[in-house]
Amino acid sequence: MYKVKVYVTLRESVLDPQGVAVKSALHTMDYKEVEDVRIGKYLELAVNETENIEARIEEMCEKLLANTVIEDYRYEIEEVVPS
Amino acid sequence: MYKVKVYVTLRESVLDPQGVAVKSALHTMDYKEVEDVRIGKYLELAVNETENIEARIEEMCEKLLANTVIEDYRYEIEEVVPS
Amino acid sequence: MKFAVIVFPGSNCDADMYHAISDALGAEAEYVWHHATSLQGFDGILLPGGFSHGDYLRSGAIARFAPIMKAVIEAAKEGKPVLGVCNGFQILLEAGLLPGAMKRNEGLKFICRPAVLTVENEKTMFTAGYEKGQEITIPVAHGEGNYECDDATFNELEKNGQIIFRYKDNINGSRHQIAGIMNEAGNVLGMMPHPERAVEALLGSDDGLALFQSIVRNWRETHVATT
Amino acid sequence: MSLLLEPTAESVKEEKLYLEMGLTDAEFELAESILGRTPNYTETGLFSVMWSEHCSYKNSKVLLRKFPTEGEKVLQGPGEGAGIIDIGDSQAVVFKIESHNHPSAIEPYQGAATGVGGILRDVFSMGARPISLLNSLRFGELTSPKVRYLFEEVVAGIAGYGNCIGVPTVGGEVQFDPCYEGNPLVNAMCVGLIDHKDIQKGQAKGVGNTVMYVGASTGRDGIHGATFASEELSEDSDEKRPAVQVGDPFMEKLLLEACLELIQSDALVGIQDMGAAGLTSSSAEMASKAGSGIEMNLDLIPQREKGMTPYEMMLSESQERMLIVVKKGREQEIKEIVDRWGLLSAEVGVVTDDKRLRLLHNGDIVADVPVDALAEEAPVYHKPSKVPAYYEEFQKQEAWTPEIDDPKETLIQLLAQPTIASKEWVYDQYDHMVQTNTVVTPGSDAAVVRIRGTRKALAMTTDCNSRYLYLDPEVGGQIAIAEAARNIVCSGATPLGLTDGLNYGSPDKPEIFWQLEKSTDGMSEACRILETPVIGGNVSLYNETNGVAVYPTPVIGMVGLIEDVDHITTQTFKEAGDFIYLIGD
Ligand SMILES: Nc1ncnc2c1ncn2[C@@H]1O[C@H](COP(=O)(O)OP(=O)(O)O)[C@@H](O)[C@H]1O
Repeated sequence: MYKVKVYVTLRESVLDPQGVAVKSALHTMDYKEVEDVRIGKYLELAVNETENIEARIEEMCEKLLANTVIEDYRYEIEEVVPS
Repeated sequence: MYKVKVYVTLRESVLDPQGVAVKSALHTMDYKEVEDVRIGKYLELAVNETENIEARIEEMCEKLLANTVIEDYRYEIEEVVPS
Repeated sequence: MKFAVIVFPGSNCDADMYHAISDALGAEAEYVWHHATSLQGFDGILLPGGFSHGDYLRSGAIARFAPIMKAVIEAAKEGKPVLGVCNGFQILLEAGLLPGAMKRNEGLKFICRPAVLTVENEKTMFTAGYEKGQEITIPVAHGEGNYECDDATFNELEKNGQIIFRYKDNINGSRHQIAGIMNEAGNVLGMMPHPERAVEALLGSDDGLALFQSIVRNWRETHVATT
Repeated sequence: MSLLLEPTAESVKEEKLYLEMGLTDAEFELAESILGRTPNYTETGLFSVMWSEHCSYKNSKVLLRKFPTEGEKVLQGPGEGAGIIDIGDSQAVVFKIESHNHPSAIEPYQGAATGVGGILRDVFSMGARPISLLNSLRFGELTSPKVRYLFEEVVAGIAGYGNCIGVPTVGGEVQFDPCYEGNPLVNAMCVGLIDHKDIQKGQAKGVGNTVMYVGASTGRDGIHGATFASEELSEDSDEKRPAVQVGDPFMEKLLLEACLELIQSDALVGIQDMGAAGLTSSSAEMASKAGSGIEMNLDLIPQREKGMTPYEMMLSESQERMLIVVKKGREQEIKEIVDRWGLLSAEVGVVTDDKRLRLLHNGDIVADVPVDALAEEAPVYHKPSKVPAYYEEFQKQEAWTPEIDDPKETLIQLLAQPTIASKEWVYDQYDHMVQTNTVVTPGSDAAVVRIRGTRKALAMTTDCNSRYLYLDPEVGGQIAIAEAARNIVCSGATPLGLTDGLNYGSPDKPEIFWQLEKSTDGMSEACRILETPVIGGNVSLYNETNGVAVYPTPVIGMVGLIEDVDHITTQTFKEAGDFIYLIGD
């Protein structure tokens, strides 16, 4: 069993309206120290034993989990040792 | 300058309709090894030098970034050394 | 009786609410900007639908920090009727005036259509004009109307008669088909369906009018009683 | 992130860099002779976007001239952001259709969403409050997963934008056909309501007046979008990906409310949306229409990213921005209104009398070009036209009459066709009721939106059967207009006029140009006979994938007036026992 964490973020030059709104809300709430906010997705996948897990996760990200036109992704694969 | 990463996820007891949909899409695409998908938010904050950064981030999460009725959060604070 | 229609940046059913009150109901309504800090002189508070702050992050999450919200909470404490519709309901949840939270619709899509609701509790200042179990048609238009709460909260809601409306068909995955709930004191109502869209037969239904009429009738009665 | 080093004027010319930007050799020479020198990189960029088909209509102008555009009630024909027709009581209806095909092919959600955002700005920059949205969509067959993805995302994008801003999406149409497989069509239409006294013009009048920038800041998104829209899609279109913009409907809602407040101020002189070709088209067109010039200091443009070059700023298609001209000395009043809505504003330039667009950056003049050359005097082509072989083949064939043995079975088969089947899956996702004026919701022939405070209502529809147009563009063009008019009339309304979205393949191919010619002939004739003037529209050419064009698809958006809400009729059978009549041939 693996636990896979996938982080999907907007590409650098892509506008992030959500991030802008959250930053301005934090400023109104007096957290003026916040310079910038970018909002992305965080996915946790529980994956069964499989061959080529890395390649398969990569494929899933490319095909479905991220929209590579505007998003970047990265992932971490952890093996879960059954206790 | 700090880089703060905030992860917001639905509580375990709460059904995640989006996660269910993504899992079933992955199955249709023949990634049958995927047992479970949970979808959350991933926020990156750039934060200026401030006192009690930890306490302040905690507050931001409690008040705004997560809805603690159905969501959990965790965060990592990294110091960014200007190069 | 004079209503305040609170306008947040991104509210878009504010005018609909205003017209429902002033044209269909024939009562007085005034817009109140989110920057205002007082609701003095208003007898009823309406939080309209829309996408306050774009619904970015979570619907209602940012709006609940608007300066006017302190006054809304004050008014709720004083026992004034407070009605939150759709985004207004989401704001009331985020502000903690009502229990629970909203998730995305089970089908993950925005849904806009007339929905059949059943009136679960007719003994409230909002629903006195309906009968128990009455089926009414009120449009819904939302992407995040999937009501969620834990068991303890649900049992409380049920026990106290705080569940006011249920969907006849579970259109969005809400727990126990909940479409609208009230606070324990009975003066704060949040509902996803839009009663202000159902006040003219020309537009398909006027089943929502009784809700507003109930508020006014209750206000008149209590007002006369206390003066 | 920034372009490393901008090429010099010499290398633009020597290395023919202008070709990549979409200018031909002859067009580049023309630009040279206009300037009397070789244009630099930024100036070449200005010419290339302004002379793209999307902005200049250089290939379609000769055809558009055929459309009847005048009528007793027409207050504004083609030329401004949107056309305007009088509906009495000092009110008027404003509408326009716009395509966003290529962006939607690359990023369907954002492409469709920003298409909606753009058409909304066209309407509210005229001073009108948008009261409804419609759309017209074309995809390949739903059996393809890629098509299903495009379809779902386009619909979600339209819903995402329209629902958030609170303008009801009340109608539209969807057609599925293999010819749209690689090149879907996404056309959005907006209808607005205006008081005559509020009608705005996108003009930079009054030498010395201040040019102001309002709305979202400028980023590197969508650079060269207008040129991109004027090229055909190919395998490597994916590499042009940075051209995709992201929409912010929340910002647009604030911009909408701010603009409708601004137009009430007599300090405002002119206003125009920064749409395709952003700052370039808005500044050049506003000056050209007013017979003036504009000098702009690009250092003052609100920028989202660091180190942007003049070229990038001028060609950026960041969304939710407006350029306005304000009476000198009255800037503060305008700024206060904009501030109240939480939006950015900046004084970025002045109106001049020399009919030039002059741009400053870091103290240097980085572009200096006659505005008319950019806006009015783009080259106009009359492309060769040729009857396609397929058409001659079809004409030789004998008419085919289908034989139906089992009418019930045939009917069921027909109804199962995605193009014919119920579109509830689509319009369920659109908020079609917000603003509480929608009397006839999607599902009937035309949508009907009442005008609050009057007995009147407006009927509106989008229509086009492109298969007819492919078989016979002239007759098909007539049919498209007639269908739209029938839908309007069936709702109880009198047609007022229409807007058209012309979606075709590459006009460089004589057979495609022929389709354009013939279909616009047919449309023009039908418009004349039905007395429905064309008050605006949009042209989207180069809708091809790997050399294969879509069917000729001139989408008709028509609006009609209902004098009394009691006259509204709907499509459904009302009661058992009622008689059913068939009218016509
Ligand atoms: N893309 C769309 N957006 C909104 N409404 C749509 C869309 N497509 C179809 N509709 C609505 O569905 C109904 C049926 O559409 P259609 O099948 O094209 O019928 P018709 O041939 O009568 O135009 C119409 O009311 C139309 O407005």
